[in-house]
Amino acid sequence: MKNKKLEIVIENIELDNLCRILDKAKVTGYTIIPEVTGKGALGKKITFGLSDIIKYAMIIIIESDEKMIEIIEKIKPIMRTYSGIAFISNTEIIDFK
Amino acid sequence: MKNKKLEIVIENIELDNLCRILDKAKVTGYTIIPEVTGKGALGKKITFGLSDIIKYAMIIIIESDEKMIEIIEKIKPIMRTYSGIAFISNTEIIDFK
Amino acid sequence: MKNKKLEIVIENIELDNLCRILDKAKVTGYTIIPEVTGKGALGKKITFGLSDIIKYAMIIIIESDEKMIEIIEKIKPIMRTYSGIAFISNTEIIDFK
Amino acid sequence: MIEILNSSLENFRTPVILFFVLGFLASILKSDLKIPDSIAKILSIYLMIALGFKGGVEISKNGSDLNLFLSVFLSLFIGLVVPIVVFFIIKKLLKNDITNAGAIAAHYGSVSVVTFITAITFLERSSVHYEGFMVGMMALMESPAIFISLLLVRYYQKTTKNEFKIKEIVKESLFNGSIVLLFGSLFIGIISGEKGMVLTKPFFVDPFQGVLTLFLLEMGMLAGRRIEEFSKMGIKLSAAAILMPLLNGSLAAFLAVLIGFDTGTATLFAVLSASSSYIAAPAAVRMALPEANPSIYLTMSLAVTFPFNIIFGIPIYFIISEMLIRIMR
Amino acid sequence: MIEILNSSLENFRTPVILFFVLGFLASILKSDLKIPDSIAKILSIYLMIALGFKGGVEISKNGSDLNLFLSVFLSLFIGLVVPIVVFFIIKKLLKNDITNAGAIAAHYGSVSVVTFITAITFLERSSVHYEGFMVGMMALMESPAIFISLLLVRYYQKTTKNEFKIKEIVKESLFNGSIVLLFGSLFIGIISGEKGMVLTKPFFVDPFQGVLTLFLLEMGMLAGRRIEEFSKMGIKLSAAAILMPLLNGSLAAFLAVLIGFDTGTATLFAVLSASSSYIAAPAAVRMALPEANPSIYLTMSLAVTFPFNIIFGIPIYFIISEMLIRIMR
Amino acid sequence: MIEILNSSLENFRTPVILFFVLGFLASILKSDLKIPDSIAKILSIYLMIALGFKGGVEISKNGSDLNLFLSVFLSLFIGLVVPIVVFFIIKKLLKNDITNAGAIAAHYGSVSVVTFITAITFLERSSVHYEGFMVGMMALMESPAIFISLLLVRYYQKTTKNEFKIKEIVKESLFNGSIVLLFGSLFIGIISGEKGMVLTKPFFVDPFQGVLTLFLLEMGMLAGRRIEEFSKMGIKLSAAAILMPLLNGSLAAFLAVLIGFDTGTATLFAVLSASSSYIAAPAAVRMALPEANPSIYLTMSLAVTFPFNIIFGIPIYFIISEMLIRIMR
Ligand SMILES: Nc1ncnc2c1ncn2[C@@H]1O[C@H](COP(=O)(O)O)[C@@H](O)[C@H]1O
Ligand SMILES: Nc1ncnc2c1ncn2[C@@H]1O[C@H](COP(=O)(O)O)[C@@H](O)[C@H]1O
Ligand SMILES: Nc1ncnc2c1ncn2[C@@H]1O[C@H](COP(=O)(O)O)[C@@H](O)[C@H]1O
Ligand code: NA
Ligand code: NA
Ligand code: NA
Repeated sequence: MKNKKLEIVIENIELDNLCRILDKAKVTGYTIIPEVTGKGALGKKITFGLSDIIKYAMIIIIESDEKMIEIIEKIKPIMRTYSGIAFISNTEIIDFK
Repeated sequence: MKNKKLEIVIENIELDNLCRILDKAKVTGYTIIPEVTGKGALGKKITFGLSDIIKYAMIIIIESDEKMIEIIEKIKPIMRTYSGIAFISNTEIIDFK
Repeated sequence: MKNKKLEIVIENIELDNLCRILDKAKVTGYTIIPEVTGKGALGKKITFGLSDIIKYAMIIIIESDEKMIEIIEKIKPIMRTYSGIAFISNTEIIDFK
Repeated sequence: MIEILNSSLENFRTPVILFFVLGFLASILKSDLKIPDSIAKILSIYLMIALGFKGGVEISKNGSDLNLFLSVFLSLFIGLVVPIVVFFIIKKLLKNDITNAGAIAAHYGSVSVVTFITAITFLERSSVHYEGFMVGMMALMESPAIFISLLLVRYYQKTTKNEFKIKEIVKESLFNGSIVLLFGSLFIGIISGEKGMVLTKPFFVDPFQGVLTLFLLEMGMLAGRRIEEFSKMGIKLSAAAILMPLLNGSLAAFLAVLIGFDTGTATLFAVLSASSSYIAAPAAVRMALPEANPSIYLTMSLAVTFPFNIIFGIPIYFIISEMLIRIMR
Repeated sequence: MIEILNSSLENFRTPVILFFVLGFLASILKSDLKIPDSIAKILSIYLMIALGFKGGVEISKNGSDLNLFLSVFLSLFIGLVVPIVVFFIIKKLLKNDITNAGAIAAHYGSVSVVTFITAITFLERSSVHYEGFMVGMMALMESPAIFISLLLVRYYQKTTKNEFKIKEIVKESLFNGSIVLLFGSLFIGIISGEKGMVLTKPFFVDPFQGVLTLFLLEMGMLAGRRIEEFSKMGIKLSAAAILMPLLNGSLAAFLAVLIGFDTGTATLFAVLSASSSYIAAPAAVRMALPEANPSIYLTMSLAVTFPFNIIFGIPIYFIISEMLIRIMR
Repeated sequence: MIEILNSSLENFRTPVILFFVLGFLASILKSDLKIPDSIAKILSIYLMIALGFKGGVEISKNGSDLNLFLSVFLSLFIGLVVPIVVFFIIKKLLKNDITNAGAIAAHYGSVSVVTFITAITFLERSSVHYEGFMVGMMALMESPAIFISLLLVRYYQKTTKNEFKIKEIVKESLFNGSIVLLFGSLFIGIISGEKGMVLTKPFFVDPFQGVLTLFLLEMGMLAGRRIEEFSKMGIKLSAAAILMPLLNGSLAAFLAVLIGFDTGTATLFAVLSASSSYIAAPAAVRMALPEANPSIYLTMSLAVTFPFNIIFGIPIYFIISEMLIRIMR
């Protein structure tokens, strides 16, 4: 288990912003689950079909331990301001070569 | 890794029920991936667009170890009766303060 | 944590193929998140609504350690040829009996 | 007589039936053709609104009369008898277990909106008159059979483990989407009448046939996708999925003619009685009877009874009604 | 006068209003009825294209005149005054904090496309004339109030932490979907004129009323789903969500009549001024003022003001405009 | 001659083209305007059904004749020659590698349904006659070029690693959604004839132009979104994406006129030959030639050739056909 997996649930309106930060940090990749819903401190998310508000996405990032520390530092401002959660666990990328 | 991540795949028709149980158990939050499909003991899931039957959702819950034991106990009846699977792993919520 | 969780991000056009391989390998089950997007070595995925191309799916497989080694071996050719990533972590299936 | 047969044979050449067959074939040939779920859902919402609204406007023009009350009575009677008949056929004759018998009874006791709509267009194409309030009867017949079936299971199973679900099932059955849409549009049609119709006709009336055509393409694909499940069902249940509709349809046609309804209305009662639900009933049954096997009830209803009714059943019920009227009057 | 009241009362019997109510009830009764998100989105895209295109063709026929320039001026004036008025009502009178006041001001200063469309169909049903270029005015009024509101918050908060967002907000406001669609279709309507209209009329004009009906069913459900959030809002803000539109609408009607517009056009100015945004504004506000409470501004706009305007507001603004014209001319 | 030019220039003022441009601009301006995937899919399904059905009804009225057989022959000939020509242009002249040459050949050899539809509406607007069976020719030309291209790659690459895919590719190509829909609707149109048309005209015929308009808005956005990929493509391939259609189109027009077809039919052959696939071909190519670069073939086909054909190509092929007929007859 030599990689880290960071999973972020974030408001849709800030998704582009988050991706831009990840791109700038030159992460090797990320996967986006575009529509998730749920409940948290802000209460149950009553979706509102017509706009991107109250909608969430989930982003999954696999990186090395060191890179992950850098990423977490860089997404701090956005994660502090908007609604969401992030959690990290151990994983390992499979090498198919 | 001081938190637990519980992932549940459950029939859509019982999703509301499950959420109600989680709400009553006062979990701090959960994230729902509203449309997943797959295969299991009941065979491949041939989706049927017009109703919620044979549709599944995935719920992700991050909680402390103790709380998780309580949650698992409470969702037992529903998980036993309907089709689905649940699995748990170690994770850690990131504190952006 | 006596099970393994394998998560695969794969091109939609090869999803059926992958499932066929998993079925042949007689896995106990898998869960598919049908629409994910993201970024990787091939760059950002600009979705193209009209065809299944440049679309990705995520598959989650929970299995025992031994079975997982077999699975990884069998999906090698497909994972090597097409775009995608796979990563593995520890988990445990909850027994609700 | 010959013209009746002719107009029945015409049925095979209408785009509605042909697109259903196309969808079925596409599915069997494993074509990647796929109508998105969200589209299938909105098409069915559209069909229900259009149907209910038109029925309501019709009622607003004609008012209610004795026939309306007779048909409410007949509808409830059919909704009570059909699930009981089906339950015992499946349980006693075919020796299936109680939960599966109950599940199947719920499906065949309830109704299929699209089968009804296809019957309506069949009648209109042949210029056969029917009562405008029949849409209301369909809405009325959706839920009762589901309750009856669950009660039958409860009674024979003598267990109480699913007791707590009753409240949810009742709510689900009374306020489920199609009931709300059908009754709602019906009332709106009654209230807004001809004036409301003028405004919305180019959307809810004119393209109706075309939308139905598109929807049946999807229904054909759904039916075709279930074909693989056939083996799990067996030959007996497959036969039952054709014979029970014929039985239920004939019974209803007989009662309707007995009471005095015309050919068109009797045909519609037969169609409602013969048709089997594949939206409301599966959801309720999966909730209330999780032990029943979805592969069986969904495949019977969707892959056998629905195609049979759409293609052969409707003309047959029409011919039966016509013959009964000639004999009994 | 009586015929005005009559045609206003007629409003309650139109399918458009009745389906809104049906959606609202379905939502409150917790029916599982649900219109897929993708459908809600395409319906709103359709409505904007159809509206803009028709407006453009109208302009291509009539050309532009003094009235057009006067109304551009009036639109911008309303877009400037309304958010300021609302901001101080919420902040001073109702003692809410600055960010919430700014958030609400942005919503009530901007406009609701569907309220406008419903007003148009109200006028057309009553054969009341209005200026064809009003669609352009609506597009013009969408964004300015959002900027003004953010500036007000900035000024009173005296903090600079969200400074970096300004660029994004401007881009979001200028090139947001509804602006692009409304202005785009307007220009296309002007360029392609009657000839273009002939080609697309069976799609963009004839079914328009029906599509609006279906869309309002969805809007009813959206409004109904927010009802639970009422408690978080309080009685004062609920009252404000009805009284502010009446104030803003009357003000705009007065100014429009003063400048010399006819009843229909004055009604539309009133409706634009009274209506509150629930698509463009929430997205911009959530981005720029994350501390403001979405439960408050979305519920006020969607669950109170929108239904009020659709059902009661439009006839009221029409009566007010008519009366103002009788008094002031 | 002048009226031909005029009617060609008219093309730029039609809603269909203008909405395409609007979509393109919206995408470049990074507007958040987005048509949901499920809608894009159903619009394209609708267009194919409507097109095929109408073609079928047309054939049912006229029957088949020598022209039909000649055109089947011509279609297959074009489907064979075009991919070979394109393959060698890309490989020899532009020095690209074999897989990319094969991938591009598959795209340009196959056809674009929407380009064809736009050409049809161009001809109908100008009241130019064309053969009703041309829809069938389009369906016929979708797949062969894809096979030819894969065979070319196989032959030149002299490796066998993708051998096992052939079966899948054949299945994918023969039963892919658009083939099933086009041929299926064509047959249904032939079978149900005028009678079937009467029922579904308000849905499949009247709103057709409007639906096409909405679809081209989406196509514009799709094309615009690929603009960033331009740099990966290079100036040579961009030029090829315009010159190859001109070459292929002229060739087909010449052959069609030679055989004796009229201007409209020759124009449609030219359009089919010039147009490049962006649905069927990309999927098959991605499966069979994963080493080929999707950024190149998708961008050429969708962001260069498609807009070029829609806006300039169709009038050009029409003028070329008209001139060839004047010269050669
Ligand atoms: N404990 C948790 N477990 C899983 N997901 C969570 C948890 N807390 C928050 N979330 C997700 O994050 C979103 C925003 O949370 P909040 O900002 O706390 O309202 C929620 O809607 C959930 O989707
Ligand atoms: N071993 C597994 N790994 C991942 N997902 C599973 C597994 N087993 C079951 N599932 C998921 O749970 C659903 C229901 O499973 P079942 O009730 O066994 O048919 C399946 O359709 C899968 O989505
Ligand atoms: N480091 C990573 N973390 C998460 N997802 C990844 C990562 N790398 C690749 N992916 C996913 O795999 C897809 C294909 O990757 P690639 O073939 O490298 O372009 C991407 O679009 C992502 O969805
Ligand atoms: Na029935
Ligand atoms: Na306003
Ligand atoms: Na071509």
